[in-house]
Amino acid sequence: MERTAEQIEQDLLRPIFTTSSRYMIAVTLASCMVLAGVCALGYQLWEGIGVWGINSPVFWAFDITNFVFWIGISHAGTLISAILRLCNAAWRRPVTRCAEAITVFSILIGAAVPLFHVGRPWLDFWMIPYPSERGIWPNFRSPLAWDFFAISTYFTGSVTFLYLPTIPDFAAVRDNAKGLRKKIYGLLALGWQGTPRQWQRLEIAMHIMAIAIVPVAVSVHTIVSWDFSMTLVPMWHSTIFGPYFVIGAIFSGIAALILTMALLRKFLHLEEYLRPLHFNNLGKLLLTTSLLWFYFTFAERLTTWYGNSPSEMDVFWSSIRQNFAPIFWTMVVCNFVIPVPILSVKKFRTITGTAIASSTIIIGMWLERFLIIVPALDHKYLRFAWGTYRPTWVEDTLMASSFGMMALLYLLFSKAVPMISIWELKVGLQPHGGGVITTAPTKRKPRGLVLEGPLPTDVPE
Amino acid sequence: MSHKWGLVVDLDRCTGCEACVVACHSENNIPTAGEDQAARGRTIQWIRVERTWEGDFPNPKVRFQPVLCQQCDAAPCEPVCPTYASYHTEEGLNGQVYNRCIGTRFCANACPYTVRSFNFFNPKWEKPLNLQLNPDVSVRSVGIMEKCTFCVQRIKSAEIQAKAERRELKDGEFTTACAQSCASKALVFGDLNDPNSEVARMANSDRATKLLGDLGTKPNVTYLERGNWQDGTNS
Amino acid sequence: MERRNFLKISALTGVAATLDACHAPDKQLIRFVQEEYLVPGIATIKPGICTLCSAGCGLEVRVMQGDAEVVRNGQTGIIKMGLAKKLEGNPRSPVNKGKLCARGQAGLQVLYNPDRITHPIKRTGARGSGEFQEISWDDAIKEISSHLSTLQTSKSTNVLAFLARPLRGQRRELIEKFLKSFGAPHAVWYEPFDEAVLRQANLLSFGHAALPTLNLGQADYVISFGADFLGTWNSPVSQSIGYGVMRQGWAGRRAKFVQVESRMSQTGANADEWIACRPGTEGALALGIAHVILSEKLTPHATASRTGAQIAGWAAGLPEYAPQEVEKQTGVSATVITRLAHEIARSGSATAFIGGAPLAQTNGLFNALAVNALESLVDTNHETGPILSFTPDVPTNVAVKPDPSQSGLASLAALAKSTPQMLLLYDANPIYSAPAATKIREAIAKIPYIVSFGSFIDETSAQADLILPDNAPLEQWLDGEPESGSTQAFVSVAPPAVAPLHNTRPMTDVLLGLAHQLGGEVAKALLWTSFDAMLKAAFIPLRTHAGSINAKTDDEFWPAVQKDGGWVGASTGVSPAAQAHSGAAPSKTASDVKREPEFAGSASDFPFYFQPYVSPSLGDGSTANLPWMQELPDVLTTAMWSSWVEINQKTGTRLGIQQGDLVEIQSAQGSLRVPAVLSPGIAPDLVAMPTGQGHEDFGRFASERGANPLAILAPVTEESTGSLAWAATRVKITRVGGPEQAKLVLFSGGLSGFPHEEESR
Amino acid sequence: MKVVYALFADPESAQHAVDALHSASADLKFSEQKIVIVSGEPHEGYDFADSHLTNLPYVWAVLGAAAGGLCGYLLTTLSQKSYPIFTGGMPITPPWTNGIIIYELTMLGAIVTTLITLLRGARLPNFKGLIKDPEIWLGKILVGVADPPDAARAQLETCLLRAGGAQVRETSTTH
Repeated sequence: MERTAEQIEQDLLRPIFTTSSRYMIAVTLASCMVLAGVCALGYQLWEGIGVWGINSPVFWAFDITNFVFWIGISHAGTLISAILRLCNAAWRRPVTRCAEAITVFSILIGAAVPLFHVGRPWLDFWMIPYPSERGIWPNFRSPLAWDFFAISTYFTGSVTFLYLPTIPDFAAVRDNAKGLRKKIYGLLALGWQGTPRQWQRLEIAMHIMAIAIVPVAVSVHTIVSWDFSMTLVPMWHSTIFGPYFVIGAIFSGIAALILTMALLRKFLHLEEYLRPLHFNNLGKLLLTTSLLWFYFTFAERLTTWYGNSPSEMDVFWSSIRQNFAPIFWTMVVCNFVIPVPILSVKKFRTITGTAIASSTIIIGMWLERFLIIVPALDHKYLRFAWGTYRPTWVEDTLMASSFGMMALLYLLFSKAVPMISIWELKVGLQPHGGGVITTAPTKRKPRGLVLEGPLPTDVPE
Repeated sequence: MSHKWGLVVDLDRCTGCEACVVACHSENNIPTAGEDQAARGRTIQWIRVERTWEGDFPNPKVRFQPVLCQQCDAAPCEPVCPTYASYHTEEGLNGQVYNRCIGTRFCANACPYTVRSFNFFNPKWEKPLNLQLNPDVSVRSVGIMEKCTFCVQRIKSAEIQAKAERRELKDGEFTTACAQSCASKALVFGDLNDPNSEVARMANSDRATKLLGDLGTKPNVTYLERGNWQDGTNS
Repeated sequence: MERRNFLKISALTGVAATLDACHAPDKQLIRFVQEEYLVPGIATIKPGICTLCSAGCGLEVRVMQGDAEVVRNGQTGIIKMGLAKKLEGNPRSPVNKGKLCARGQAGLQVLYNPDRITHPIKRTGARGSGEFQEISWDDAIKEISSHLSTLQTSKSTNVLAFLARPLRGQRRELIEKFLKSFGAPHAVWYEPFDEAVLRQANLLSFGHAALPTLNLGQADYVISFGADFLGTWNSPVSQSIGYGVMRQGWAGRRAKFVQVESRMSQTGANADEWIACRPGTEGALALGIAHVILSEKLTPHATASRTGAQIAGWAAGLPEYAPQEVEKQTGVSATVITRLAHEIARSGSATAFIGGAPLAQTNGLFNALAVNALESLVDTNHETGPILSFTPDVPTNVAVKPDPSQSGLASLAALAKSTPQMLLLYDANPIYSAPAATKIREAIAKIPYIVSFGSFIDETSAQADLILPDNAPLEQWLDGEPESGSTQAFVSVAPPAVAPLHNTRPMTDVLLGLAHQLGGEVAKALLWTSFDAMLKAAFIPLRTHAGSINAKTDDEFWPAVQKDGGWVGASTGVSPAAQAHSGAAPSKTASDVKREPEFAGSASDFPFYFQPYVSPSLGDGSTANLPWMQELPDVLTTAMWSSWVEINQKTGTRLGIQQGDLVEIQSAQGSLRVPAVLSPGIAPDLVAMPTGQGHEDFGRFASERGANPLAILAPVTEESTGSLAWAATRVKITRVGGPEQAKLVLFSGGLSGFPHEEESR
Repeated sequence: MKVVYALFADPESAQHAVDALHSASADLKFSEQKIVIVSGEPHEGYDFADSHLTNLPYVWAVLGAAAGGLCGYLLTTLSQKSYPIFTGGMPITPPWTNGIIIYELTMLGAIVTTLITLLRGARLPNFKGLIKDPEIWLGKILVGVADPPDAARAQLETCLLRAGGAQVRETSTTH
């Protein structure tokens, strides 16, 4: 089937110029969730974090779970799109922007959590190294200080990575809009006009960014994992945590990406752009990471079990057989038992199939973060000091509203920015699909959009 | 000669009377959590007496062990603090600077002994209970981590006194609140750098062990294992 | 918190937290407080006397200046005053030698308790309704004195009754003088766990109606029959000091400590060997051991003639107490009995003593006499002197001892029978602490006019028509003569450590004031204007006796005594227990006392022995209103803020009772509901419960919390003394709910299984 | 300034137009600098598009990274040396932990310089004298000459049309 440049233009700019009632409803729902979260947060700030279920010895629970979870999700975009760009996978074109958007927003949410989880949030700025009469200075030996630097770098990188390829599309909107909107987009477009020189520099910049962002992304989640493995806490003090967390992050990231794409496809009518092909390819990636995740989990558990050091075994059993067992096995089902069959059979690797697998994985990965944190904390070395943990409504609300926040940010973004990079898509139309340079161009017309991959044998949904 | 403060806990002398616990509460302005908070595991105790059961009726054995901040030389709690709120002093203490603490609770997680307590709420003293507060010790507000300081205010005043009188501190000139109250002398506090101090001598006892010593935290608190009664050793 | 403290605190924040940073101050990153800015508060140390239990430890009160919000003649305002900040033991006290127990240190919270009665109040509502209104001291005094004078005119005796916690020393003297001169009967001295049985036994065995002083530091072998001597019994601090020495005080010498009891106490938890013995048969076990020693002639001079004379068949070598026989009674195997006998005999200096539950049986006296006999059989090391002795008497009459024949419950019953016109109530709370079966509540309700000197509204003073709040102990002149714990004669005195916080007056001064208003006999008997004058008069004669203070004149002597917080006799004197070994004839002999224990309730309907035990933190309930004590984890169960019943694990599993479940304990007298704590340290046929909780009305920290085991006790007594046999009730237990109905707060709550089971790979 | 231009449907014709303009520039007396090309997408593989290939941004990125790393090193080491505070028995300047900070700042340096080089290289932001024609977003390619001498106007138009452009337009780009 064919799509001309005009249609692309219309299809992808439509959401920006028209607003459906469904959209308004979605925004209201999301805002309500966010509002609930804001209230809970206010209550917590007023009373102190005693309103949470945390206690001694479980000083971290939902808060840090959410932190790790969202930072993990953030690996959806930047990493995936960067890797796909670098290995020039042509099918990436419709996918990259929604991925990168996920990244930016989930970093925002993830980074906000630790800012509010501390006992005295109004002093958070003490983490910043700046000379002050107060003589406050961060301790660079602290993993939290590493987090601070890693996440700020990652955030800067991801925002740049999202913004650069959007500039030409802003320009497109600018030239198609009138009035105030024209002004705003004019500013956002920075006066882009599309001279060959600009295009060149843009593509070079994107190439460098793609190279730079991958190691940053890896380092970020490694450092997040080091918040735990730097301590002597049983089952935390482990060298496997770095790669384990990174894989987990990519795993949950891809899941989040697939789910978002499925929703965008439905609500923004992008059926023509987000094809079963994309879900199929991402599904394969998801399958790979799911297997990798299982491998790491197994390796971690096996080494603990075989080593049989008493303090570690206490944590081991509490999560596998005792009070945390239900959560643990739910996690295994969500992350492995359900997704793997769905994803490994081509027949099931449909849009619906991958979406289902993704949603269970998102749940499973949240549970995984929880299981890494809490059982270890309440089974530290001295049995006398063991504890228990039960969340309060405040924590539940905050957790829920973090998802609401994600939804809201994403909805607003999809209103402001074409969710698929228009110009990159057009490059895809060029005979050589962009990238490969053909000398002696031949004349062809009319030009039609043929999306890459096996020609649509579209599965009815 | 700089001091290195240390504490020896003789488990053979400890009777589990918990006088040390109350002494600590009284000396260091430790708030009472109240029933509900206590039920949620929010009681603050800088020193606690751990009880372990072994065996079963009719031959149960109980072991009491006072556990407080071990004032480790290689303290896992110190480096993880992003704001230097917990750091190591020249006299071998784990300093905890309340007014630098932003309450990440990382130190409490990193501490293998679980001896750090967090102020989940602002502490309350129903009037006139507030009059019992020791003015030499700061009252910790909400969101702050706290722990045993080896009664640093007592150390300080003793040192200042000694300096004023232009003399060295004498062993046993002062002691921590817990040690002072301990009737069976299970707790002995002093300067480990002074080879003649009682604490230094006890720390070299052949019964001496460190709590979780194999973690390599280099605690400045030493435990002396329980002795055994050999029939007729003394007849 | 007062601003001044606050400023000082913020100034010292650094100190409390940090000490100096590294190297040069200008290189200090953290906002440290510089050395020169460090101003530790100026403290003055004042003597005091601990009143939280009857051991009478000496205090050192750390007093620092602070701003207190107080009411002075109707005006609320902030004034600078000396405030007690910390309680330590008084190093000059031969009892506690500078040490102080957990409960003692919580004395501060008596002084600063938010529930204290701050001014005289008069009942307005119905009795017990708790409706009172403020009344001025003058009116209050007027009202009482008018009541008293009307009573004086009525010729009938026992119109006036005085009910108080057992006291020693001048306060007791004052009260008794007042009553005597008024023509009223003796005061009723009541506490639930009185030691009348042991005093009686010691009188018979050793000629001393007193609790023993234990010189444990010298012991090589200690066998304690139910005495929680490290926690709650007799003089815990002095005994703990000795315990430390006996454990590690001597190079290459460490005593063996055997505890005989059926529920493991904090003391028992420290024993080298813990022996569960059927309740009430401790005496038999002691005699079993004695039998072996005697029959095998294990000790050279096996003639404890005097104490032995108390036990039928002693001279004959206790034929009825062959180990096998004793095993049948006590459940302790014969081999163990024989082994113990041999160990004891072999050890250099051994001691045996009894306390707690074994005395609170119907055969308590027999148990006591039996253990005393064993004691004097084994405690015969003449180099070090005996382990068990008695504190020498103070040479003058400054000290006033209780008359052992008076047992709390007996005189309480007497009070209940006689219906006096007026009751004076001082620091005793029988409505809470006496078994409901004594009907004391009803008896007190019948008394037309009740005046309480209590500092708090408790169950009994809630019945009062007029409450004249006493000063807190730290706010008034006190004296005391510890009954035990010192090997030297010792009498303590302490002036007020701090000025009164509230509009209160010491009971002593009020009583003296009343005496003057009444005039006549009473005024003659009590001619002092204030209690400190009375104390001075009582102490001065000590000057001429050899002791800790040698002063030329009385004017030097009296301040010196106050400064030291007491007077310590120079010579330890000949230890009375030593006399016990010299075969002097006993003052009186125990005409055959009951040997077998009897229990209230049939074994079929009530399968479990019920053993209340004194809570180490809350005592008999009189310290339940101190937050520190409520939040102090019970060292064995780690329970806080709650009461519970201890059940053997196996019993628990048999009855389907889990840790924390709500169980109902039923005796013939009544029932109560508490959470269960499963423990390996208790006999399967016994359930035990701490006292102290279950107050209906005792301030915000204690009211409506937990249950009171004393409430369901049967009013059975030890015959010869008539004191309450509080361990002689049988109960049945049933699970009535899960942990969610029960409210059990554990400090170490993380443990799922208890004790924790190992997982197998 | 004003631009005389035509829109071309595909890169090939655009290429022809550009070539034509280059060859014509001499006789028509306008400098080759004045030739304007604007498109709604990059067209790799055509001379008019690839005339700006360069490796400079890579070099700058590396330099930026180095600078960032240096900052990281100074930030950690200097502050630790001048305010020595001991924690956990670690050295005052632990290479292990400082390495992490240094690494992150290195990457930050690279990212920031890349951003800057792009903006400088692509002459952004710049809101003056934009040459715009909405049709370029429909795939057309704009080829023209800025401020051509009026004399050359006619030849210029024919030249553009011959190259395959639609009708010639003229913008005065002052918004």
